[in-house]
Amino acid sequence: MTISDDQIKNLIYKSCRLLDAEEFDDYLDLYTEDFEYKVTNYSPEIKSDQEWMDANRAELKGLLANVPLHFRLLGSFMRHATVYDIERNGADTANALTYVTIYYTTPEGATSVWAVGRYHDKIDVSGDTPLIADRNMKLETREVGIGTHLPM
Amino acid sequence: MPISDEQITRLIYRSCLRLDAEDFEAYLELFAPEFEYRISNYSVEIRKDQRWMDVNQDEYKALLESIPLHSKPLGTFARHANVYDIERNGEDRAKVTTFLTVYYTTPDGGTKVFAVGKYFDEVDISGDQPLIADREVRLETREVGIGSIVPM
Amino acid sequence: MSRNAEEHLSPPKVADGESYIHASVYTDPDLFAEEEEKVLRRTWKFVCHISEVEKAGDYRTHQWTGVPLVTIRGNDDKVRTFVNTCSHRGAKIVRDVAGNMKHMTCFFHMWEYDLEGNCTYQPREEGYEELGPTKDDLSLREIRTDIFAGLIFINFDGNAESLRDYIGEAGEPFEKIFNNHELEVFHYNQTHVKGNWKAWYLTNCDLYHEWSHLVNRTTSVLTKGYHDRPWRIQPNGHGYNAHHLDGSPFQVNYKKYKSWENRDHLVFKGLAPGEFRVTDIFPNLSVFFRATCIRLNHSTPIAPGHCIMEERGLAIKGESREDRRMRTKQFVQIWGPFSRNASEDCAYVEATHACQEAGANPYDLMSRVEKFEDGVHERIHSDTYLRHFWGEWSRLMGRPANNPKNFMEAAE
Amino acid sequence: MPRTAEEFLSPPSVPEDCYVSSSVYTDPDLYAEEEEKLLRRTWKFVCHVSEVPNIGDYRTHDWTGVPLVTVRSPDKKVRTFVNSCSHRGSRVVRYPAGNMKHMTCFFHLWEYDLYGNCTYQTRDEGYEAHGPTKEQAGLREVRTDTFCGLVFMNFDGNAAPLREYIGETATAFESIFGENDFEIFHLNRTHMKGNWKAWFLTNCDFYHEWGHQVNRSTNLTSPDYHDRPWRLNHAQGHGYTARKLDNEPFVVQYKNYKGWKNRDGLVLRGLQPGELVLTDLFPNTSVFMRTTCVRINHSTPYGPDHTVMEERGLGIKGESEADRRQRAKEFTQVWGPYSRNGAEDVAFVEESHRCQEFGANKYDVISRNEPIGDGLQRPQSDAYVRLFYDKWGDYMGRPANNPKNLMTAAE
Repeated sequence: MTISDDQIKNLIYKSCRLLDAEEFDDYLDLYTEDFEYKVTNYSPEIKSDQEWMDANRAELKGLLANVPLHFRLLGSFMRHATVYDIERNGADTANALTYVTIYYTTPEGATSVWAVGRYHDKIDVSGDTPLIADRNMKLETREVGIGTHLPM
Repeated sequence: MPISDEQITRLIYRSCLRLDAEDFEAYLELFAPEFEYRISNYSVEIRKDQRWMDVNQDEYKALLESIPLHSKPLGTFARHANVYDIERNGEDRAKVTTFLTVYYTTPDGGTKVFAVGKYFDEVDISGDQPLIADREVRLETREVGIGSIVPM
Repeated sequence: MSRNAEEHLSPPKVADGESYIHASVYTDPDLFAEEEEKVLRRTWKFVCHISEVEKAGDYRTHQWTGVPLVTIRGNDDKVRTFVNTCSHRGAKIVRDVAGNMKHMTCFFHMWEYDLEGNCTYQPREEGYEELGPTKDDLSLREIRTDIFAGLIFINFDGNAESLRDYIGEAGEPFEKIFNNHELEVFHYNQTHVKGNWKAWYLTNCDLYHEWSHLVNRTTSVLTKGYHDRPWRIQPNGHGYNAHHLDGSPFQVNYKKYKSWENRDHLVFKGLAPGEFRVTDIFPNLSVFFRATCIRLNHSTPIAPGHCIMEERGLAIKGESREDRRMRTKQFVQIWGPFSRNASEDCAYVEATHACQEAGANPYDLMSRVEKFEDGVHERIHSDTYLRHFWGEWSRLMGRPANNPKNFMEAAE
Repeated sequence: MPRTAEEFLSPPSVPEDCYVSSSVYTDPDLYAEEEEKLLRRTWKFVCHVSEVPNIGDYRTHDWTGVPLVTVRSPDKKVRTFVNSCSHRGSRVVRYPAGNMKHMTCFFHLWEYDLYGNCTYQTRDEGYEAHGPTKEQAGLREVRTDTFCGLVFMNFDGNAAPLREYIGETATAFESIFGENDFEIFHLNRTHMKGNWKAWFLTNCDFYHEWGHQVNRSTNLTSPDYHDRPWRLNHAQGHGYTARKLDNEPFVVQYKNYKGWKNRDGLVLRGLQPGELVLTDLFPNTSVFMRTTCVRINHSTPYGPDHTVMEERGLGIKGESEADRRQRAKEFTQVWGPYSRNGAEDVAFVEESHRCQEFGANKYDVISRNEPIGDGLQRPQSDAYVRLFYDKWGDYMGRPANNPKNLMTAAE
């Protein structure tokens, strides 16, 4: 039974929901074993692309495990995603493009737009449930407040 | 093979992707011949509807091609859309309602909401590819910064 | 026993006047205006790295004390800086952040300037024949520009000493290493910080705050020999710390932080594996080495309680994709908006500002002293550099940092 | 040779009326003085009559920080009141526009009729002891007058009447407004970071047409563009450009801009195809006519560096839907937030302010001089800009090139 577009969409929306809720273990289960996760953007200041986060499974797992130990940006994130496009290449993988708006809410409850960007995902559809094999969060926004320990 | 809702939804999202990328040629390919494009809103001040852009196919094509001749608008737009409703009337046409948030990011990377509104599209589904036959960009926001020579 | 209002408002019980400052240095608008005149427009200010304006016509726009500026490489390969305003009606001429241009055209009335600041074209020039002015007296205002070890600086004061003299010995820990390689910028981000530019800079210089960073606690502070490094205080308000007293390097134990590895591979020529150095150039630039990574960090004041921090990462030009990726991964572990430390640093500055802004905290303590046996050098968790910074600030301002507006004696 | 600091900071080598100190755009004290001596002494444009056609139709607006409401009273006369309840001072009418039988303050439900009389005080027995009575609690009325369907107001009760204030400059648009029954179809407001004079003078500085791709292609390619003299009203500080010296209209070649056509149809009565008539009324209102549509543009300052510009488009009352649509299309080609010129004009003002704000640029050079014969100047001269600052100087009692004696006396 091949994996449908809807299953892929649900996977991507679930990744947002779990990260919002900071359920990091379940979040990591959505990825393939040797996935790669990146946060990138283009800087007109230095006229080149750049990476602001670049982690494999071990690194992301370690990073997420340490988050509670840090003095953290207070408040919470909500990720509003819309899957714009899904393209299949072969039977095993699909590419998904998703628009994401990340809202940041202060402890006092004030919400503002934190960043807008696009998930460029490579989805592994060879098994019976889809998994994220590669995620590149391409940020449009580069002024991201005081920053955060969390991935986007 | 009749055109699916998914294909219509992809068409709407593709129009956002290509306008964001300012790939005007590819963007115009999504429109049916003799299409019309309007940006409108209701002015509380003069208590009537008004149009801030109203163009047919030739006018819109010329307008888009002239954009690079103007002094370079600084910053970029990201159009985050969600298709809310698709209503078929007959074999040839479908009415599509899409919720739209347009974010503006300055060259320094700061992002703000530029405008919110809705696309009211009439999509031609008579061929093998769906095409936009009429688009009304209904703006809720009327304070749109310094304005924009790039349409919504 | 908690303190009552009276105690809270009177100066801290510390040995000498140099061990504390009055928080108005961070919040007072008059002092901020005076600072622009007496400090910011009298000292050398870092602009960018030469790799950012590599070819003729490459430019970078920026601003200092509110004045829009553009730094650009001329056709004669010389790097110049101009006030970025048209001599006609004053519009900003170069409006983009960075790029390349053959000449500068003002988009308002299409006046043109060449890369040396001369006005070269005005539409319908005959309109100025009768009342003037002519093109020759309409050129752009040039700001003194100089380069040290690939770092471009400017100085509003035409009569100030040369850049090399200004930096002096403080160039020792980084000049040779920068000249060992051809470097280029691979990382850039800026952060708007709700705090004073000095508060941001002094967080970079205050190594005592390493206790609060999880990364620094695990990989540095608790390791042997961490405290055996002396502060090297230099003239003009600079300072650095690098080698231990016995000349050996301080090497960070990165693998102590979960899932990280030590930095033994891709180390810059002149540094030991894992070596850490930091140089602080008055008034606002810090140059960091973490073995495989170089960080240039400086703050631009916007208002007393608002500054923009800029973060640059330098790497070796032409290195392989794999090397560049490894170097980038290690840089963004600690620096950059999604790193382990950056948001913590911003949080400290904003948290202190929140109290100073309303006058809730009138003083800032810097009375830590940790001397070596030689009785001369001080260990890196002493506040000797902070006192040195405020000494230089007071000298330029002509005001004591612990009582800049005589709040104590004369009633304001 | 680039200029040194010293040269950069000293005044440009031009006559004193040919440059302006940037402090006129940024200095808060000068701005406060402007409110008193200029903005509250001159006639200020409010709206077009078609915005308050019926009895009870109203528009709220602000001027020098004072909230105002303009309404058509039962006697059909258009009046303006300070929009502040005589009781505790709350704004009475809180919506931008609408229709009302009377004005009710939402705070304690006091009521006023459309002549400004206080007609109802809740539990008015409470005011028997100390007053005030309803008769003493009317709204403050502000002098209002209409000319060619343009509603103006003036805080100064003793100022000359509106017709006299506009004076000979009326010839630029009076007949055209008389021959066409205009009705508003477009309005947008733009908040900009810049001074209200910088915005108004961008409207009056035709030399900046070089900065517009539209004007470069449709205007500046025609050599006779420069044959229209400025018609200056030295008494009141207004000015306009219309017909050329030979009394022929200057015809804009709209078709030179890709995708546009020349404006030969729907020509307003009194204008020729392609004709352009541009009128600037001191201190802040421009009435521009581009053959088929009329643009009224004025600005309201909220401080030295915050200005709200209002853009209005007029068409013909009762015209067919198709005609109105074509006229609106042509209007939004040049004016409005998504037009070809709109964003550029605001950018010119904001980028100039960016350099004047902190003193990076001290002077504004307005020395362009292009005589056309018998004392008149061509459109791309700075003649009107110099007249504006001459008038500004009269009201303020200060020279615009050195308003605070920055050069002579030490501050």
